[in-house]
Amino acid sequence: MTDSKEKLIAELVNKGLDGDMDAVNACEDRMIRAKAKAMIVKVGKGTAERPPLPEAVSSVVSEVLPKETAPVEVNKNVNQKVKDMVENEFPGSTIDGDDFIQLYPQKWFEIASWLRKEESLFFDSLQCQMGVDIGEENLESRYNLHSMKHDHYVEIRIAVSRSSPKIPSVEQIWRIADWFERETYDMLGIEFVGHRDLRRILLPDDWEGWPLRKDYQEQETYHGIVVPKVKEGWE
Amino acid sequence: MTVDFIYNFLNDLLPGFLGNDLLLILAMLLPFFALFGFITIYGFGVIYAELKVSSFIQDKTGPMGQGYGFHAGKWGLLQPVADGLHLFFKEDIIPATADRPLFILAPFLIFIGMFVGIIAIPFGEAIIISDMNIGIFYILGIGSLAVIALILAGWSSNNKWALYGGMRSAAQIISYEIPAGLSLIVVILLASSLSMQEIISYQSGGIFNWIIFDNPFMPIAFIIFFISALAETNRTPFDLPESESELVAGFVTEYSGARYAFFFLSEYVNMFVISAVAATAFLGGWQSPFPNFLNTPAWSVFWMISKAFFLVFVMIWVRWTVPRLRVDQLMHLCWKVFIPIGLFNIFGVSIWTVLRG
Amino acid sequence: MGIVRGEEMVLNIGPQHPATHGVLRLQVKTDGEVVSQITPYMGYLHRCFEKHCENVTYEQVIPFTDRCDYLSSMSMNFGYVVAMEELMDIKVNERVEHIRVTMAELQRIASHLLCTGVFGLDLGAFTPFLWALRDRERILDLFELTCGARLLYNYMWVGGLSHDIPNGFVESTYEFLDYFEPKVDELENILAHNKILVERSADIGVMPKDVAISYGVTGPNLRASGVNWDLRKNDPYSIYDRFEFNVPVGEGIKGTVGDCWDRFYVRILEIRESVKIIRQALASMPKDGDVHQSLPKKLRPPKGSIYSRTETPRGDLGYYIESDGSPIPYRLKMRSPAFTALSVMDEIGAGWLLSDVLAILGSLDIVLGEIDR
Amino acid sequence: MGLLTNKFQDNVIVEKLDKLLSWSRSTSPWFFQFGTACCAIEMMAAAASRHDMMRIGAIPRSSPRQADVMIVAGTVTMKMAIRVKKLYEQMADPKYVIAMGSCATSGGPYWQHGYHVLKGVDIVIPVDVYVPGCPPRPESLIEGMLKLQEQILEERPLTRKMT
Repeated sequence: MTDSKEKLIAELVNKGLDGDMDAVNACEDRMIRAKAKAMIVKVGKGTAERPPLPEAVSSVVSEVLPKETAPVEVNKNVNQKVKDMVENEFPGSTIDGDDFIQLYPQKWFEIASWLRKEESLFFDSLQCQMGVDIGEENLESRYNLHSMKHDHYVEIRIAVSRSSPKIPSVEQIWRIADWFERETYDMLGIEFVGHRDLRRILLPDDWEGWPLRKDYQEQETYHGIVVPKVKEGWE
Repeated sequence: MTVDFIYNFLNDLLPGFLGNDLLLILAMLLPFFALFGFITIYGFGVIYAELKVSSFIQDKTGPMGQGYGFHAGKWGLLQPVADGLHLFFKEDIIPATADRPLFILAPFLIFIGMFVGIIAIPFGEAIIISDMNIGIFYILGIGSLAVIALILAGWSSNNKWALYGGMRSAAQIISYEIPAGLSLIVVILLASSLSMQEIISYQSGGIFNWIIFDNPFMPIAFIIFFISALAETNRTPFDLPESESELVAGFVTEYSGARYAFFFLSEYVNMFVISAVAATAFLGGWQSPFPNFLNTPAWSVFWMISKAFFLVFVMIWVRWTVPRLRVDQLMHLCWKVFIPIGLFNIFGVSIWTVLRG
Repeated sequence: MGIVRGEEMVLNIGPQHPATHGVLRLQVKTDGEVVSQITPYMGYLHRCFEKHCENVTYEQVIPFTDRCDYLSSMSMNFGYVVAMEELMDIKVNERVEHIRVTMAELQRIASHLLCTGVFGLDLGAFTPFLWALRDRERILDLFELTCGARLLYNYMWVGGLSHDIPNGFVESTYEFLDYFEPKVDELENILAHNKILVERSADIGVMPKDVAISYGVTGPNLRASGVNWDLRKNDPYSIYDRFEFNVPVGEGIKGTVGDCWDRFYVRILEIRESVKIIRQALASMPKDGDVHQSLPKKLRPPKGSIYSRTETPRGDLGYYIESDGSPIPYRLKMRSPAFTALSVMDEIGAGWLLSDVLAILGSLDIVLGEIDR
Repeated sequence: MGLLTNKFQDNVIVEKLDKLLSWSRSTSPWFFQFGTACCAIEMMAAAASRHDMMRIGAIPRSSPRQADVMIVAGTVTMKMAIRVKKLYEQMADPKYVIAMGSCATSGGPYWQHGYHVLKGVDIVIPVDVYVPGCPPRPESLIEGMLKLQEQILEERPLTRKMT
């Protein structure tokens, strides 16, 4: 709480010094207003340094001071629009697709952090991450992103080859991706580069094979226990 | 005292029939068997009561003796018998990694601790096995033996849950000895004796002479004592050492069969001992609530047992009603609430006694 | 001198433990009673739901969804049929919608009852748990009246229902609601305002807003953190937009917003809101309408994919269905709310005492069938 | 107990003692609170107010050491199978197992494609009573419990077995 207050004060002081005293006066909280004004006076006198502008606008600050950023579109499915924006920001990273965004895996981490931070998109919630065996020697990882603030969602697809399935991990951007990626690794064997704790999550550590690949063969025994049902005698 | 009485009685009855030493042993064994019988019957009764009371609180019927074959009798009255019997004939597991001697010692130690506590409890004017002049002190001291047994059980099981249970019980029981002791000191101040019988005779003459109604400080002392008693017997809301949803079964996690039965029974015996002390110290002991009414020796046993059973019932009632405290809240309650109030109580009662003369 | 630290002990809570709500293993590092790190291990109930979906037809998936979250089977069915109907562009008639909403809300009450009861059990209060189960039995009676099953219903089908509601169901439901409403107050009195329970759960395991969103926590857990987010309001499916109800949000009455007590209390408030919805749905239910009216002969959705979310008692349940035009799903992914709720365990649970960790776990209301699938 | 098991010639006293022992065992089958999946909810319901398994003497215990009956309530997976076996081994003799639900009896709905599901708990531990159903109703579980009681009552724990 105090942290966000300090950030707010720093922001107000900067605005005030730049001549925008209305923003300071418009502040609801008397304490913050008083502190900000006092600091402006101090900076003016030279007894205090100008506070550094808070860098990453955290969600807490953006609530207190709503910026004039309208959501991208009224339509909840903003795939086409977002795709153009991604292509603008990171040229050559998208592939043509219908109603989803198909990306090359190389720049996924940068794109993901941009999607998370960009004010007009603000995808703060990773709804679902899954892997699919799409055949043709390819595996695909799909991300359903959702913005709690603007209430819109997109779907992102990243295809990788079956022989070396490597995709940058986004678990540091959305914390839930940690477990989602572990599950996809567990089920399809897609390796997420940069994941800090990539282990099997559901199956035991010594399990063989990737069950959700279409060519999966059950193992015969696990620690001496027969895995497939022996059908003799009861069918 | 009672042993002497029995000895003299037997000596008069069978003069010179047995040798003096043999007679003495017989005189000692008789109360022992009586006590043992009492504990067994009490154990069956109170376990049945626990099952039934909890069931009625929870909107069900509890053991009804329904089942296959010769079932547990009408209303499931034989249920505790079956429970006990089947426990005694179960396999006795001593884990390979356990500390064997201590593991075996713990259940007996706790049972002995409870068992010898009863001998100082008066059931009537002459019905007491040993009327020591430091009776109340003796019971408190013997009761603390339980702590050692619980720590032994927790440690020797070589199980993390058991260890947690043992450590928690050590911290808890030792702490709650203090408020319990402080509230008994108030009683001793009034009765100016440590003997159980003298404390009871101080309260003779009806319900208004009971110590709990003696002065305004006494109800507080009683409440503190009772809550500390709950903690000392490991009952909810202080059942941290064997909290089922946290520590699986606490210090008894590794115990099976007869050893477990000893722990199980000793908890209930402990409840009875503590309730009997509370009844003696605050509720007039074996005295009838009305002066000169039903005050014969037989009735005095009835009054004592019914008073103690009422408190045991309240303990069961509380157990099935409230959630459990956390370990730091438990300590907070003891050291920061009960002990200051207890000390204040002693101060208050001392002044009261002085003023009253 | 600094603080003297003891050696850390690794403690495995589970897979068999009375407080893990099934077969979960929490590996905790403890220093005395203080827990410094929690690592959940699951998969002890991994029943290969997604593999099964790739091997059975679309209709046959429904019983498997039942078994995922066995405490709210109706809601799981509901989510699946909503997704399928969106994919296949099926409209069901009014009566079906009303029955579905009624069932889903009854199921929400049953699930929340069990959750609040088990939360009390985790804190050592045994009796409220049995009282909650007693009332839950009456809801199960209603379900049994309708479809013959107590726990796993297979009741909602794509394009309709397996059976119409029987005669007397509406009256029985009204009767149940009249019986039940005072019982909620009773449950609230014995649990929510109990001094010991408040001490044990207020200010414990606080989950701030941004943590909750980043971990994808949804449902009552998210609402307890002060985020007004309920798919029934924010992205209405079925006919939820027609009903009047509030979305209870954690207010930190006894402590901080987003603590265990809030998570627990939001559920009690939601029970009351569900009662409201059921009353409205029963009142406005059309008398006629065949529940099999728009049931397709064969389920063969067009090629394509859909991600659809519904609000179950535990939060946003997402189904991602990838269809290749055959009667068997190509890939079906369930995004389970309890999975995300459990992932936050280390973040909010570390640093508390051992007893608190189990209280926090209880307040998250997880179902292992749905986490492991 | 292990010392006395099946060590005695058949005579009147031994028979009476046998009856007493098997009566006490069948009358108080303490069951192990151990639910793995859906059936655990029905097991809870069976122990709760309406069905109340305590009527026939079944009391839940949470430590395997003190339990007599293990109710395997629900699907057992490969990962869990090893633990189930270990838990069974931790129980004290005499011990009994009830396989509750189709998953525990045969793998249930998961028998065909469930690569991670144990196809019947009897592969790892011996089962005394199978209770069918998916999930079995609480009444079925109680019926299974009564069947187990019947079975226990016929036992002769002390008498020497004819070979």
